[in-house]
Amino acid sequence: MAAWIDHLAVAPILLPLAASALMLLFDERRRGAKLAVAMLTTIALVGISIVLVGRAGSAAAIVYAIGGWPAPFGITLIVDRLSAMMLALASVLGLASLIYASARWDRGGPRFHALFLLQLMGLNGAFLTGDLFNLFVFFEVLLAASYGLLLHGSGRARVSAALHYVTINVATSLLFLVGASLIYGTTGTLNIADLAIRMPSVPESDRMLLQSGLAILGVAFLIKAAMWPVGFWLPTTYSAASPPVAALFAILSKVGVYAVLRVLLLGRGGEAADPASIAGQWLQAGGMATILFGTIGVLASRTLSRLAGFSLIISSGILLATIAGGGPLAGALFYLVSSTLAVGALYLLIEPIARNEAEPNVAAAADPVFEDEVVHDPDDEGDEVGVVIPATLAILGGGFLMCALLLAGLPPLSGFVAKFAIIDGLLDAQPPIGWARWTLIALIIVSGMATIIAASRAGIDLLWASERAPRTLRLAEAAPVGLLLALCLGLTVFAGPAYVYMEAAARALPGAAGPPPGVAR
Amino acid sequence: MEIVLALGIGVLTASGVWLVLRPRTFQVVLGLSLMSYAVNLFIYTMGRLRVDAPAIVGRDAAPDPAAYADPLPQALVLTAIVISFAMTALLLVVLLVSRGLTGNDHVDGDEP
Amino acid sequence: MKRLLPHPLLALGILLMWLLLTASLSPGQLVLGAIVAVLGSHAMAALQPEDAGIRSVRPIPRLAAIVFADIVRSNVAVARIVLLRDRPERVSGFVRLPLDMRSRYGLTVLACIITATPGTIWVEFDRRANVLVVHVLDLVDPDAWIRETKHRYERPLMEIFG
Amino acid sequence: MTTLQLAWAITAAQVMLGLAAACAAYRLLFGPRAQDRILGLDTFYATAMLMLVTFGIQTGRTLYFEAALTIALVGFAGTVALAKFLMRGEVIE
Amino acid sequence: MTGVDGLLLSILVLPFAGSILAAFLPTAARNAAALLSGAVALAGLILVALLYPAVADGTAVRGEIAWMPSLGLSLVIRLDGLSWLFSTLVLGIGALVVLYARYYMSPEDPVPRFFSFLLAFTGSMLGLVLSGNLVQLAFFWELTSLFSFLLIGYWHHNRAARDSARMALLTTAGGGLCLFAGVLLLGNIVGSYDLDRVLAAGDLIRSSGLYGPALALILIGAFTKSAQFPFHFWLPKAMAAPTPVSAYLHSATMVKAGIFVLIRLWPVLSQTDEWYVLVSSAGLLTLLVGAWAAIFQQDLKGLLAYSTISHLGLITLLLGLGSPLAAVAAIFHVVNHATFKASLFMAAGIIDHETGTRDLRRLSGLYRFMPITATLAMIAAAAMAGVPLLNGFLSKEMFLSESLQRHSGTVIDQALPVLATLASAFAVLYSVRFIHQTFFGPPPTELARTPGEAPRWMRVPIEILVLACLLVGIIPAMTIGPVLSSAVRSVLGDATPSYSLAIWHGFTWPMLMSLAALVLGTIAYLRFGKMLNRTEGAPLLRRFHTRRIFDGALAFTASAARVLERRLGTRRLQPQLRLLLFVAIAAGLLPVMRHGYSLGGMEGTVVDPGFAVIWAVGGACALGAAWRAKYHRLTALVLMGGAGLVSCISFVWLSAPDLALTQLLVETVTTVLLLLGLRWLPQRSAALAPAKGAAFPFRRAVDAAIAVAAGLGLGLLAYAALTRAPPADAVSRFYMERAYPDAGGTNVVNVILVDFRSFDTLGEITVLAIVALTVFALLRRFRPAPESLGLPAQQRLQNAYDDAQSGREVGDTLVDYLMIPRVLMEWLFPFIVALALYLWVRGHDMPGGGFIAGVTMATALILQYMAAGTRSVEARLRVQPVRWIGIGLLLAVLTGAAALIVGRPFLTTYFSYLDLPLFGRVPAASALLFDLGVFVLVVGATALMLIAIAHQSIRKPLSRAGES
Amino acid sequence: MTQAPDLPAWAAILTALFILLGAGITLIGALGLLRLRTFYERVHAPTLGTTLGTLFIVLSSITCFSALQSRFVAHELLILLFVTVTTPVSLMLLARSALSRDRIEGKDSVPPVV
Ligand code: NA
Ligand code: NA
Repeated sequence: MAAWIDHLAVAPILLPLAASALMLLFDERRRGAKLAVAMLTTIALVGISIVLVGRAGSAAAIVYAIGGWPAPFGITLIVDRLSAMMLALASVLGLASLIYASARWDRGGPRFHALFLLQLMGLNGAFLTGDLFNLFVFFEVLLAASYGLLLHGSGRARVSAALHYVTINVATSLLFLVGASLIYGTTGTLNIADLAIRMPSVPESDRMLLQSGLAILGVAFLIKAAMWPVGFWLPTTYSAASPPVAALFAILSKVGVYAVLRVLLLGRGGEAADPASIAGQWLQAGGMATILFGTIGVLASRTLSRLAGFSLIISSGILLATIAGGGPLAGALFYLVSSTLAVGALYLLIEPIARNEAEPNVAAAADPVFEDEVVHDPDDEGDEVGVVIPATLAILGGGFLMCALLLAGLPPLSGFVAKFAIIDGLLDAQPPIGWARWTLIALIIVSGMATIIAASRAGIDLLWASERAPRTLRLAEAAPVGLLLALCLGLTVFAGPAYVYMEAAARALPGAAGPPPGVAR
Repeated sequence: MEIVLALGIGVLTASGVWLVLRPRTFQVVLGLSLMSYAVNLFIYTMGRLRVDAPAIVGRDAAPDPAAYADPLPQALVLTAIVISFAMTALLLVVLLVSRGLTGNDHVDGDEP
Repeated sequence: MKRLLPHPLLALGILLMWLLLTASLSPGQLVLGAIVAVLGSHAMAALQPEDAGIRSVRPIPRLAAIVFADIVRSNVAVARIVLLRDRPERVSGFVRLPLDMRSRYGLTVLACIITATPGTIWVEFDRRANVLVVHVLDLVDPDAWIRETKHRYERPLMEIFG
Repeated sequence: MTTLQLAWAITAAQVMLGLAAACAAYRLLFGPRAQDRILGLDTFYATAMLMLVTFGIQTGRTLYFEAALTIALVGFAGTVALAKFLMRGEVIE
Repeated sequence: MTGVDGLLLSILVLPFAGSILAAFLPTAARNAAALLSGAVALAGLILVALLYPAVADGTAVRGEIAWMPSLGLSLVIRLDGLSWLFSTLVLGIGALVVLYARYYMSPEDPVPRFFSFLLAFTGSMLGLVLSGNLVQLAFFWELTSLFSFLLIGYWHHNRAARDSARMALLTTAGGGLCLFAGVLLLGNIVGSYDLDRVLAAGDLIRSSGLYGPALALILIGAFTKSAQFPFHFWLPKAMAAPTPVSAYLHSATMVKAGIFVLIRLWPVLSQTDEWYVLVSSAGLLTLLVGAWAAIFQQDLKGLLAYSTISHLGLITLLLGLGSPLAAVAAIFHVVNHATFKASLFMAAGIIDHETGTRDLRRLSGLYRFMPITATLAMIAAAAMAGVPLLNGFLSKEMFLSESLQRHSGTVIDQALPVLATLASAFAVLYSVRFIHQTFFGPPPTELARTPGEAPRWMRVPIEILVLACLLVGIIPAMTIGPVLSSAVRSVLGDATPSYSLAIWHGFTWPMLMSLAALVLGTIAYLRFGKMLNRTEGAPLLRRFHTRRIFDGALAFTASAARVLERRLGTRRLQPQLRLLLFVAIAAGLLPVMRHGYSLGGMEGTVVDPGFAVIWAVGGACALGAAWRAKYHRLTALVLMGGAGLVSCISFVWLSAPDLALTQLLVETVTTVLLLLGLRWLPQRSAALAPAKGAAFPFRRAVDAAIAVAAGLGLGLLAYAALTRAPPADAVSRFYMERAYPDAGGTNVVNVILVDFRSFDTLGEITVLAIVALTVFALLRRFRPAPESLGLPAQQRLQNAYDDAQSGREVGDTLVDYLMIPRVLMEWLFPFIVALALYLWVRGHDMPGGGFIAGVTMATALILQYMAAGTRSVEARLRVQPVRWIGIGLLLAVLTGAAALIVGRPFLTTYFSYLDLPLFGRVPAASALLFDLGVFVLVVGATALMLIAIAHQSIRKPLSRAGES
Repeated sequence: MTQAPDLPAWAAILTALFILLGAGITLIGALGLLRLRTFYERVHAPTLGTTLGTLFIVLSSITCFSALQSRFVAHELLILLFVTVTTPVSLMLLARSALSRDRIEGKDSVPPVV
């Protein structure tokens, strides 16, 4: 049916799944081999996603019909510019986190590598799928894996955070189901591209149900995107997670935004007149409230990890408000990539900078649950493995500074370019520019200022005023931060081509022009 | 039948929501389970009600779709049941561990 | 043979179940059923159950007939108690039934019989004293009841299981 | 003619089973003690199983048989667990 | 890229390259770092010099590299007279500062880092002045803030350095954000960010409605950077930086960036009332406030800092006046101030270096110890005071002359001559004080060491700068003349006025004002000099403790933010869930309100009384569970089981046997699971409940309202859907038509699960696997609550009884209890296994399938565990659930992937009828294999979860394990 | 929904008879749950349904499907078999648990330990 490159569309899901399944056949004594498998898989994912980005940038989208069943009946995977870009983002972030974890965190509990790969699988699936219910399934996959990874290492903070996180997400999943089934009940399809076609022809009498479904579905997405007032879970959850996990989580909140882009904007395409725009106004207001709340939170943060969490909230808010307000989608995408990389790098830096005292050992039971596990804790290990690198403080300081600049939107890294692209786009509207846009621009700038205030306080306290010497930094901990920051630098230097790519990606989104790819009718 | 089912969904939902808003972890688990019952039925209703029309097709002639219960919502419910079972299990274990670590069964880990 | 098919009777039972389930006697289902039966008997073997040690099968039909009759009778009796105005003099209560039988399988069948029969239920058993406590819904004469039970059920069971 | 009468008989049977389920539900709801509720639930299960068989008869389909058989074979697991919990405070020791 | 492009680019690239290189030098490589930096600065200077001919006539040269062309953003390096002048200052003074710093910095400091920052700062400054694009200008602007932050905080072990670095950063970077916004507005007005196009669009800009906001934002940026009142406070604090940094940042570079932007945009922004009022009043205030405050400083560098503020105010004032001549004077004064102020800072650094103090009250009579430095400082200070024959005099004369012109007819015009003279007198006063207190008078006492001349090469930079002051002051036309002219032409273009740089214009009013200032200043020093030593802070300004205000503002921000965060957010779960549900209900309701709630016209099915009765029970169970869940968990659990069974029966009623079967099995397993969990949840009792607050009834009412609303909402939505005809062309038609012919199954639901939408199933079993692994991992480190550590009460009592009774052993009660059930449950095991296999095999055609089979199988296992206990079962059965999960997952994936081998999409099923001997015609579907994977995985995952919890009962807690 | 399969008269009559008998017995048993006074009395009630009640309904089903498919269909017997085995298990365990609880609470209506 298709060229080999088309089959590559399913690889980002298949590869980590198969690798993790394979790992389950071997017990925890094979940790080294598992790390190798995980590393190779993740590197392969980076490679594949780069190939897919290249393919998506140069040709029409791949519409991969799983099981050979044609859309809209079967489930399709769609590799267009946007999904390929998200794949690349996820895999790069994954690679960085995994390298970091290999320094010591992967020994914080059993089955880390399998969970890690399954997390990537869930993310990739959510980005690729062209089917609404399949999106739900992959949401669940990535959530389930995120529960596992959040709890990795156990301890009171993580468990308490996980209790909230799981509860909220289980409730959210129910909303997703209600919304998706209402949409099926009124349109008779689950294929997202098909929905775009069918929505306009839904009879007036069924509009109420359809819109209600879309709205409830939207709430589910917005909870995942941590919009105010349904996003309070994010900072607490992410700051409880172990650093490599939190870094990977940086992209999790973006999945909600991604879903808004893919699905919720369909409503705009379908209902050209007022309703979507009223929903859009709510979304925009919510987005701006989110920025404001994130800004307040950033200023209120006492720890770096909460600061990072609220930075994610700010970025969600900026993305939502921009998207909803008809702002520049390409700028939003550029910002999405940049802020995700930045927060990811920041989460990786937090632990070496603000090293907490070793957590109390929570291993309370002496016997293994099953024979196939090895009972040992990361704290028991001989600590000094891996290459220790000099000039720790300078590296940490430099890294932190760059993260702060990225988040505040200051030069020279991509955060500046991203905010420029967004504000420029917001100003680009037909005059007169409405008050909402002015407010948004002001909020973007104010949030940047708040980030400088908070980050400078935290950075100075931890890096300049700290009496104690920082923990020895291992190459495996520094390298991934370097990788992520280098990407941000690259994004600045090659902002032109990157932006052109994202503009093309944005043009292909629903509501932009014509039906999206993925339906053969 | 429709009104009965709708009422049933409503009562299950209301009970579930009430429990989900309670402060004790076990209440929340039960609440989410009740809510998921309601949602499963709700998904099912999106295929509309069919009495005596299971989705088993004959082998010989092409089936008349109107004669069968819509199979798709049923398949979705099956997936949803499995996932909600998994999540119930997870939430239960998390609450057990939380109970052990925090010393109480309040959802926030401490009495307000 | 024992290695290949650890519990032949059980395997036969499973094969029978398979054939009933598939409602088919086609060769294909026979083969499939046989495979399942072998798998099932191996699953049982893994649990290492005590050997049933059946000594004689002759009393079985008679016992079955007695049990069936008792069940039907008890059904009627209990139905009367439920439906009709309850006699005030009816007493229900616990009966201690000292047993002679030691076979676990015999006891198991006895438990099933007593409990499946409406009006009596196996409540407690002391392995060391070999005493059984039964709750009887309509207890007229405990001693007579004990005698009857031992005679009607325990003896044939001891013949079967030893 | 007989079909109609059979239909009425089946419906009557279902109504009776429904009432039986309601009786079980009474114990399930009002106890008064945990063992009563568990007994109610167990009876509820058994009644539901019988109701499934009547559905099979009513529709002439064998579809409902598996569900009934499954209740017959594994439906008691819940009751066993509940009873054991009452007795021992622990389901698996 | 042309040759000029290359030259321009290398001017910009060199310092950054040097910075990176310096960063990698070893800590001790002081000379290497200094040499590198000096070389970079000199090379840059040469490059700039080479380009002078190209810009001498006031035109600009541009080099352009595409950056984000689709947003009209290019990297434009644009060199004209003004930027040439600034580049020369940046690089020239930069080179001198490098030389000075080589001797100033202590070998103990990590000097390469210092030079690295310095070079990066130089590069940023160059990028700023060479920007041919407004966004690029903002870009480098923020970079200067950033590197100045690093330079000021260089001695970060010192608290003052840290705090002032942060203050400088927040002020200037915040201003930078405003500037950024301002230039974006400007670009929006013009339609381009390109400087040439912006500069050509003056009329358009001034007439735009956005002019006001743009101007305000840009001015905030410029004023913060150039320390204009009231944003001046950060500059004196920044004196905590190493002196070379002060000499560089506060003479030629950092603070001049704001001035640069004002000059750069002068042609398009000035000539309006807003500009005049805002800029000139800010400049005037700053001029006076800075000079006044400088008089009262006791710290050498503090005096210089306030003097800098004052001079920056002077320049700003000149620019604000809006006349071309004033602009010329401003540009001229930029150069002059840079030279004399840099040299004065360096001199102050030498004094500090040699005496160990910068306190004017402790310094005295240093002339005799360091005559050369003293002489140099005196000349530079004279330039600062505006003494004739020095460069400062010339530009100040121009200023005074401008102050006499009419500009707007406002009060500023009237007062300006007097105020200008007054400010000049202040300048004379603090300059005299600076020189006299330091170099004259008796020899200093109580100094740590005996001061002496600084090293030869440390003085060279000062000598060069002082020489420049003299040369410009004496022969301006031959030295600064052409350069100034090209700079002025590049800004004013055709509006360039005629001006003369002669040192003597006769006895004019400005001359007289200058003289008056000199006399007044000197007299004032003689009269009040002693008194000044006794003051702390400047009168009138004393109450403005800028640091305290700034810190207070920050602290207030933080604490206000914390209060707001608590008010607008929460960390507790219940409010979060309340909000979540509220938002969801509102979202679902809004469309209904807009479109109106309506029922469809489809005829409903007749209500079956049995169904209604069943649901009455189900509803009662649900409500009962909600009612009892707090203190009667077991009851609630049983009631929930009832509700579950009702929904299960409903599925049967409504023709969904697969659902019923699945729901039933899951129900059973869930009950066991929750019971397993209940073991670890100690009993709750109403008697022990904590006291409830006053808000308790209100919260309950709110919760009840939300619950009712949610129930009503979902019920009404369901009812609305049920009364409507289904969509005509729903995709499910395809499934029913194709299930048998194309996928070989008659149970359409199962065919969807294992074929049409098998991808969902793959995801679903992955979820199950993940959750099982997570549960397992979590329970590995499970620590039960203290109350649950021991045996449950029932077991304790039963054990005690067994123990007390002769002839019984502990555990007999359990053995007796389970003896009979155990036999039955064991013998049921193979039958349940057979049933499971049957359900799996037939799933494709009839209700059943891998999941149902798997749960059935798992239930069989659990029954064994309940009957025989964990240890006993595991002694006989090798249970390896994790491996089962892996095998199942792999099986499902590989079945799906097999299609790839033949080039078909993932999960394409293979299906055909095979004619086998004995079997006859049988369907062979790869879906069956996929379903086997599901089966195996579900068994593994379900067992893993249940057994992992069950295992907790037999695990020894660490405390007990340690004791034994 | 009042519907039924199209059966020959003899089968229809038998089916109807069996099903009514089975359901009736089951209902009586369930009524016992309401009417009997103590738990130990009530625990006897469900066995009506699980013995004769099930038997008759299974017979009804066998008759019906045998007539429908014109051959002897007996898989329903499995239901009867398994119900006969599993019901005692749950009832025995439940009764013993109740006994244990009552003893712990010191109820004098239950026999003391052996
Ligand atoms: Na009985
Ligand atoms: Na004893």
